[in-house]
Amino acid sequence: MKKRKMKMTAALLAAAALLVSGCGAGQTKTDADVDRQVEASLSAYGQEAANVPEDEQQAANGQEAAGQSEVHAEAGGQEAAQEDVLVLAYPKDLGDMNPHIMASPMYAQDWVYDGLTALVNGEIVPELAESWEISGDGKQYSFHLREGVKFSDGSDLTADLVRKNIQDVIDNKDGYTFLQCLEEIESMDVPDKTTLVMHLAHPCNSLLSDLSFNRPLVIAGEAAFPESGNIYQDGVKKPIGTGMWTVEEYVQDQYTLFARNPYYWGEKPAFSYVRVEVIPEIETVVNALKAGEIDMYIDVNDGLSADVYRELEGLGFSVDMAEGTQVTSLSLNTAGEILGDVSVRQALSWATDNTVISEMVYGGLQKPASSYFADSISLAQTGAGRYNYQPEKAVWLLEEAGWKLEEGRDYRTKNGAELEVDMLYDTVFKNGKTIGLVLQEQYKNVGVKLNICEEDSQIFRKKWKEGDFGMILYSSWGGSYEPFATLAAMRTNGDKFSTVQKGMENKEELDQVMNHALRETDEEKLREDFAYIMDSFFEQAVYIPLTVSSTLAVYNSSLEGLDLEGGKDVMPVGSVKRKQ
Amino acid sequence: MRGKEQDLQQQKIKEQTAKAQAVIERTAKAQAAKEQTAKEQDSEEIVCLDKIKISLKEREKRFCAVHGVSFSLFRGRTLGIIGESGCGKTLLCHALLDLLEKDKWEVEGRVCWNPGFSVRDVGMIVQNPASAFDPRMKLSGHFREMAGVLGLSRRKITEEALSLLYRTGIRDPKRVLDSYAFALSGGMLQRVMISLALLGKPKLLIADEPTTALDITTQWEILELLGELKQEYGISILLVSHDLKVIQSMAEDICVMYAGYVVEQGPAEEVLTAPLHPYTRGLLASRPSYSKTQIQAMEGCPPGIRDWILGCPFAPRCGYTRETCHKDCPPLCNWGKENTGKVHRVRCFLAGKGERT
Amino acid sequence: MKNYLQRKLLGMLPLLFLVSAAAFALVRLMPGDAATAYLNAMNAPITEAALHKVQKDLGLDKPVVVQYGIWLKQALSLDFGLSYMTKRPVIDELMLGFYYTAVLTGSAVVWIIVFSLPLGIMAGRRPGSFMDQFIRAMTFLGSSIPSFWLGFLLVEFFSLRLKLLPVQGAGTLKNILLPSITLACSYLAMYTKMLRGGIVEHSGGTYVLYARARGLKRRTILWRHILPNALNPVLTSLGLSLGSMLSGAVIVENVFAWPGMGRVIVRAVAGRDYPVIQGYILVIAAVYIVLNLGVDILCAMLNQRIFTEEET
Amino acid sequence: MIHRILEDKICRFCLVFLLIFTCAALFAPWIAPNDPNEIHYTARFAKISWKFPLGADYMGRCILSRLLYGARLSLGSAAGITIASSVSGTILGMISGYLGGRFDRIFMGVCDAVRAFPGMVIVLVFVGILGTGLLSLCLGMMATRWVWYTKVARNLTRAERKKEAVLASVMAGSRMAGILSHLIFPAIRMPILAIATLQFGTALTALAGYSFLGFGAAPPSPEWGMMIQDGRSFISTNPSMLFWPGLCILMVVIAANILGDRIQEISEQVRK
Repeated sequence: MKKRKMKMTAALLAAAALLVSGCGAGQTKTDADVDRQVEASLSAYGQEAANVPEDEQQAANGQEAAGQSEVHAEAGGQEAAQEDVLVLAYPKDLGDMNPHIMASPMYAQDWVYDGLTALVNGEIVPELAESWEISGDGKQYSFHLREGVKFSDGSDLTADLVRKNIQDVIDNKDGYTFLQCLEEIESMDVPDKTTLVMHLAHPCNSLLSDLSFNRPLVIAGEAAFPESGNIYQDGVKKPIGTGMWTVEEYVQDQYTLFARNPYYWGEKPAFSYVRVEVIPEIETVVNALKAGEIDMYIDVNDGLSADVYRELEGLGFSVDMAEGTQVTSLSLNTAGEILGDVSVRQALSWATDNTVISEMVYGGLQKPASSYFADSISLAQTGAGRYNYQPEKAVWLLEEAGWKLEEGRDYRTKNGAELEVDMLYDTVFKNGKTIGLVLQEQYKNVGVKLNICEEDSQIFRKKWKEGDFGMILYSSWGGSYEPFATLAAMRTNGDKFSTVQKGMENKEELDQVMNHALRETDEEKLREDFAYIMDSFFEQAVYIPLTVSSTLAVYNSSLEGLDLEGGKDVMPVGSVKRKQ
Repeated sequence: MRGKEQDLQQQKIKEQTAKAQAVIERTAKAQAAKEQTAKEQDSEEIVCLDKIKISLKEREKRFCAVHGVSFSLFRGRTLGIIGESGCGKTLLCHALLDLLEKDKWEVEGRVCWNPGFSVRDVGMIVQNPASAFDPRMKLSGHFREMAGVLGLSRRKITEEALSLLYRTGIRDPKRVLDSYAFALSGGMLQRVMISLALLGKPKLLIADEPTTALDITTQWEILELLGELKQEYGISILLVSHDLKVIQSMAEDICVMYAGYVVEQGPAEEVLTAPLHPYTRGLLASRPSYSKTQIQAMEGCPPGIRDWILGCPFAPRCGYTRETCHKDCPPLCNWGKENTGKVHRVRCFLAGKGERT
Repeated sequence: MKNYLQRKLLGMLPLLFLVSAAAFALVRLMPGDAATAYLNAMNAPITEAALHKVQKDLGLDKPVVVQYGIWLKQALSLDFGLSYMTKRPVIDELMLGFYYTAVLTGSAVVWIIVFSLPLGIMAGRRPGSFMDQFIRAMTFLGSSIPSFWLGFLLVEFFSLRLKLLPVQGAGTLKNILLPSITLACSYLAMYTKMLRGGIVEHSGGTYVLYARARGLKRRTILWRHILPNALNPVLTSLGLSLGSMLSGAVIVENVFAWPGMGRVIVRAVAGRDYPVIQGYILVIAAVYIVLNLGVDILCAMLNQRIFTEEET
Repeated sequence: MIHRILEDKICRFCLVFLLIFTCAALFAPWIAPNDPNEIHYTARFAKISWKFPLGADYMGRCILSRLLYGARLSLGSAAGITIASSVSGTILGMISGYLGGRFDRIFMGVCDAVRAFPGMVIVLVFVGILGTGLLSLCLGMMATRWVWYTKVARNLTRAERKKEAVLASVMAGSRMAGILSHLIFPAIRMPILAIATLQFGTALTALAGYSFLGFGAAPPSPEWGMMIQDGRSFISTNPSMLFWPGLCILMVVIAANILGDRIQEISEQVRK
């Protein structure tokens, strides 16, 4: 007996030794690797912030100097100031941070780059442009840039640079058919260092809002431009912007460390570092929150379910919620072979009860939506009626359309073909599945079969572009994209939005009206246009509005100062600080 | 080419005949030696087995494989155990060294070592040497690992090994030590095993079928070797074999086993010249020899371990049975002329009456 | 020895060739042509001109065989082209993940050794004993638990309840523990069983008996004779397992947000990122083949017989 | 040989166990208390009750009913994969082993190549080609699994090939098919059966794993792996959603493993 014990212990000891040695090796390697990553990332995004000419430091006011010294201090090791790092999570990797392409996560582009204007509470406010005049005929805009704005590498913001950036986007405008201003801008000239004048072909209602997007019309520093001067094509050299944060350290697929931009023109953030962990699965994010590995999660992708939100709230996490301007809705493929029939579309509209979705999926956190555009978009608030939940009408319409329910079958058929519709949604839209389940139930009641198709973002966009779907579930752009950019995108040969409307009988006329609306300066006429647009959307049941999205945030109760209202930033962590 | 081969063939044959010749002479010598040793009555006893009874455990059941065998081994003498395979010879050896797994075998009776002797003084040689060595360990390793057991330094061991190997007729001990078991011939390995056994300076050498797996010529060489070693180191040998010739050439005492019973036991010359038990006779009769014109083989085969034996185990194959033979098992009773000190035992009701009927 | 190695190495080449061809073909079977995929990934509008340009750039206008040739030639210099999705060289993408996956697999193997060795021995020493039965039951349990399920339970218990180990991420020793254990668990049973079988089998061998006859202690016999022999098959199949682990770690990586190859490949497949998929298949296959070659050689070194047989 | 399996206590136990699950799957429509996909808005996370014997999930769907119907998908497809790959693999292996020579060598090379492929990716590639869904999963898994049978069958066949009986009938000029089916197959079926049983277990787990990764059956079909994935968010609030499907998989796989293991032992005993 004793003997065996001895043997066992011996064996286990040996084993333990093995393990330690093994993992030890792994461990050291890991570190080495991380270092390598860091170097790589730093060489990629070389941080000039640390070595700025002396005089400029003098010039910078006390606060800035403080930030400066911090950068110096922290450059060595961030571990020293763990307190000073705010840890967030985001499902996707940072990517190449190209300011003129919509590939990198929006929050990051918003943090690092600024546009000329910004949108706060539905109002266009100055950002890099302090003020602007619009000529009477609305064809000439002259912007006056903010004084003394510096990029994170210390270089100055000049009107030339602004023009260079905008020109780069204009040169590649094929990708941005939803930016009407790119069409209209004929020329730009720079009378002086801080003034930029744009000459337009026609008046452009969307110009100011287009400029407020956090991509692609944002201003990158000189250091960002490759030799060719074409960021869009040849990629960004260094992500240098005027934004609140700068990319300090980036390890692909693991995390990004943002450092406070010492030259930021606005109010400095309280934290000097923000660390964004890449965590693809929402469940893991929640666990990480519970385990205190991340301080805060701001849910911009509608990934957090109401149940979990409530659970975390119950566990003593601080939570915050702001009703957004995005509307989650179904776009029915008017060119599809089944949904091409308007009565089927109307039937589906009648059969959809979005209050249930608001309750079941979002636990009341998101209100049912009334139209494709959020209520805050006053222009879109026309008399257009709405479909409320009346399944019997749906049944009647379907019967009329010849979709009969045979004995012993769950779903309607029309000369042999089953009445089934594919619902397509992006895989990051985690609640899409639940919504799908609810809709499946509701449509089953009227004899329509719904297939839930989750697709990766790439494929999702592809299918959307090619019109290869029954209905699409997504949240409208909201913010300053509404209404004009969306209209622009809905036009034929516009962005993927247009494919949905291909089958509308009055599509040509609709296009004309939209184009008109984009240029019409007269308030009254504009409203008429919108009335027409919204009515035809309604009559032909192109969109089924579901809920008005709301941004959720869950964070450690030791933090305070998060302000989701206003929706200027995608992830407004600037004001967040630790409680004293 | 062909011619060469034939030459080789003939040469081989010559060699063999020469060997055989030598062997015959040697056996004669051995005979003489035997008489010589037989003279000295008071050779000391090493170990004595007392009514060893080995039975196979199967849950509650017990199957007796060896029935109360007892014999003694004397210094410098060779005891030959002969019997068909499966008659319990090997078991006996293992019991002697107590190698039997306790949870499989049940051993009754005593193995009593006389003062000054112990299991440590026993070397063992097993049959088919090829499988007796660890395939992934060099032979030198096998020697070296004895260091722990014998309490000698590795260098010492190696030196010993080399000399022993040389002694046992291996001309290039270094190479052998440095090679793996599967690289050597059976004869070689047997020699290696012998020297490995001798390493511990044993007083008793248990040779369990030492020659079975070898071809005929090497067999004789090995036996020769054993004989010499015996002379040289004065060790006694427990030679186990199913081959009468082998026993005959070596043993001074013979113990004939059948189906786990000792059926006849006694000095070699008596047992071989005047066998008492019909089985022994059978064996002798079935042995080939120059004089014989034809060999009579025995019919039938020995009972298996699980077969229930009533009466004399040999009865079914015996030529001269009476009904008693089938009823109860005859005891192992002394026999033989009192003038020689050697007792001659036999397990038969009609011991020696064989010729009469 | 030398010619043995040569034969092994030569035997490897056609294998790799086959694999590469298959990898190329497989991915070509994917629906939708690469050019559009590329443009989609670029998030650029799909126009005829653009398509033609891309096809020229990616050499998609050439006949398939030529494409394969070019691809293979580049692949030999570890150049699998650019990832459609991230625009980074595929090899970088892969190596990034590969390193972490390798660490994970490596530590899993360590666990396997750590557990299966003592367990196997304990079970094999006394076959049929209570210990044996018990270990057997345990290993069966371990090998049958779905890895993700186990992962959840471990996280819930160690990370959230006890707050001992991190939930996600990589880098520190603590991070490795849970994933590697989860990964190892399903392989434990197999190896414990194998080892047990080997020990039982070899304990009955003549040379063990003979060793005991020579008066060697049971323990010495176990460690010096039985174990080395019993470990031989274990080693061989460890090579096989390593390969399957490398690719099988995907689920575990998903559960623990481990930045390994699994994440890369799942993303790539979901986004039809052909170059990455091809590269991945080729890299894994190559690693697998090389690993097994290594194991073969190792075994051969431990077991001289192979060579002698080769020579004769 | 089969009777030896049936005689064995352990085997019998496992078989009965698996049989129960199979029946549950077959008779799901009659056993299940509710429609597996019907949403009860009021019954979200319902506790165990007569209406919901194992409670209800986050959409108020009866977990038991989903498990029962899920058994059809999970067990069915796992069995399908196993049977298909074992049959094809065995036949190929036997032929290759029987013919031997160059063909055998080349074919084995191919097998090694297939084996060298990362099984995971093959499945994912199939998913990429055919779109997500159980079918593409199954095909993808078959595409790599047959190799294991081939190897074993081939080696065993080569061993059998040398036996007198086979040689004799070859001499007698009987057809390959005949020899394979009448002489060789009976001799090698036990090990194959053992592997198949073990593979059934792994197939089940693997399937669950893939649907867990989101490549499996489309919602709302109650595939076990997907049920686990659904339950993932609620592990701490409503563990039962995660627990029950996991338990089902675990039990079936254990039964399969033990059975396969036992069969292996028996076949070894028989060979001795």
